Amino acid sequence: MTDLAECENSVVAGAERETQQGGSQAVGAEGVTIAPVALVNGTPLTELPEDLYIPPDALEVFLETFEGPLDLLLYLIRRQNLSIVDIPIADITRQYIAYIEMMSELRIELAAEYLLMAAILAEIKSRMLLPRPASPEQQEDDPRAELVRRLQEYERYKHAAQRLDVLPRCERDVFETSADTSAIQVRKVYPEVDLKEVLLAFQDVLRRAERLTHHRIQREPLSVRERMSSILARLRTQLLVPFPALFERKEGRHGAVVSLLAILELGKERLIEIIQDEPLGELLVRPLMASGAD
Amino acid sequence: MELKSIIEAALLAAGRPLSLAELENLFAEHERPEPAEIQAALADLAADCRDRPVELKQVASGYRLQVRAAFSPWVSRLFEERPGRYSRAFLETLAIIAYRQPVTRGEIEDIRGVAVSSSIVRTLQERGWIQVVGHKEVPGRPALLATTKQFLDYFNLRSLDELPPLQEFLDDLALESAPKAQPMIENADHEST
Amino acid sequence: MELKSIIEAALLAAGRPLSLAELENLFAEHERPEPAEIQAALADLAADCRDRPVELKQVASGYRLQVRAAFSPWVSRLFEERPGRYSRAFLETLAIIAYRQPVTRGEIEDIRGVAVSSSIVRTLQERGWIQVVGHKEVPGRPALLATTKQFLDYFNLRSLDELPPLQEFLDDLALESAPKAQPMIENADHEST
Repeated sequence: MTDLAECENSVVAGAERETQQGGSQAVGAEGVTIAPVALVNGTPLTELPEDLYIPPDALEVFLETFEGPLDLLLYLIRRQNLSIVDIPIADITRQYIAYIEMMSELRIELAAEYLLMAAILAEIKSRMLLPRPASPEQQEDDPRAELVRRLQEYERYKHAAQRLDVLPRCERDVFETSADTSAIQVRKVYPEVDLKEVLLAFQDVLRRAERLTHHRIQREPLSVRERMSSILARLRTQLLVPFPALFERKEGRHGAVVSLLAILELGKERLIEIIQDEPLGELLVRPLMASGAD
Repeated sequence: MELKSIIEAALLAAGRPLSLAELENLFAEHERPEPAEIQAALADLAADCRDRPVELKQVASGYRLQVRAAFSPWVSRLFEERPGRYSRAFLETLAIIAYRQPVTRGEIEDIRGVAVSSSIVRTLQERGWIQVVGHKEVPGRPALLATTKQFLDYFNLRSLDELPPLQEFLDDLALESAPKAQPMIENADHEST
Repeated sequence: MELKSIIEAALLAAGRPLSLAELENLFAEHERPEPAEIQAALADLAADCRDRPVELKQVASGYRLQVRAAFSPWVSRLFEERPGRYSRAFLETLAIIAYRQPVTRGEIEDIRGVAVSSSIVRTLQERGWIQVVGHKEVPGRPALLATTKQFLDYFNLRSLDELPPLQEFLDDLALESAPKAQPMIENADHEST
């Protein structure tokens, strides 16, 4: 409501400034045949009702502030403090058609809806003139009923839109917040793997290997293989390890066997070497470096 | 680390509302707090914010920290374009969809008495405020439009129930002369102070 | 409104660093604070943040509030991507390393009959499942790959012995029939007691 009222004020202010020239120009432009502004009850009306007068330039702006014929009608009704449920249809129709006539006179292209509404109003008016039987259903027979319903419904949403507009809103009243996250370390999430998948994969590998190549897959006790890995891993940090240190007492005899097999296998694969600085001296194990290799 | 601080950190890091479920999922299963504990921490956080320029707000898709409306005179200068000014046609179309959903374009046109501009519908969709939720089983199977969670988030609402109530017919109101619009406006004032 | 609060509001709303000039421009000319006042307010704000999950940081393009690294364990969950599945090639490579360790890449390729992609080896290393335990003393000194303790932990194994024997695998190798060594199991028992 407020912005509409403001708009109207500015239109009127503009009107005062331009009354003289604006008015005469419009007449000149239209040439000799000054069409009546409106036909009221068949009587041509060459002058607009005073309360309706808006200079042509402003009129276009004015009309743009309406969201269609229902909005324009509501404006006409509300500003005269009339009741929607009992619209003085003749007056309102006259005023509405006056606007429409002005529009076409000014060659302002009107949306078809405005013309349709003019027709509806004219039709209601003519039905109002017909004698109506006094019946209990009179209320519902009121030719205005459908228009009233539409006006009421439109007005509800028009107000709802205005109230929506004043709700505190993001980017205008309140603002979403965010802080920088570059200091946050994002953990990498890895896919889950089921051990069975690994086994199935290996089974496939073996089958393929058998079929495709003559590669012989030797079986070695995994524990020996594992021990080989752990010894190598240890030798990466400790470049020289006393031979006995590679055996763990708590592992018992079997553990010792595994370690020994692993050391021997590593030696055979030339991954480590076992050295003795002096006869009967301590046995030492060290990784075989490129430089140390033959 | 305090639960309340973790929640604040997450809300600021996310830069969007986080639901209770999302807040729960910040934690590994074995350390996951009960929903009630998270609720309590949220209440604490809201209280902490009392003297700060941000407030904790629950909207449709969860909780968010937002800069209070009182700071908009300064903060809005950060945004060159002045968003948030919408035409009446835009707002009326949105209001009809919000209050009457699901609704077809034809129904909107019936209510407004004018054609609905395609660009308005497109803009509403691009903003993620409305979506097509189905098709009406009438000739032409027109799309049924409804609002989204983002619409509620943007307008600071938790659910459609929080929309200002649709007024009864104004003439009826005038008779009762009970200004029903009042509570809604008071409410808005509260939030902005 | 307190200068410090306005700055905090702006930094959180912007979600990016703001320069001193940008902070000054939050204010209309007649109320614009001196740069020194803004600096002082920034210092205040930084002090206020001491007990909060964000810290004020000066970077090249200005000042920003950032979530402290200490909140990574929780906040990072917001940004984690749902993992996909590993490829067949990945699983085969892993299986070969597990059963044949220590093994070189070339040996894996011989067994699989196709080249081993570097990214698979890298992913296995990143995940901490394999490591380089040495280099084979052959031309090129290829790395010897073996599984790690983490690999065993992940698959809930106490030692490689517990890798389930493949029936076909065993049948295949029955001829060579080196009896499976027991000690590792004893060992495992030790460790668990």
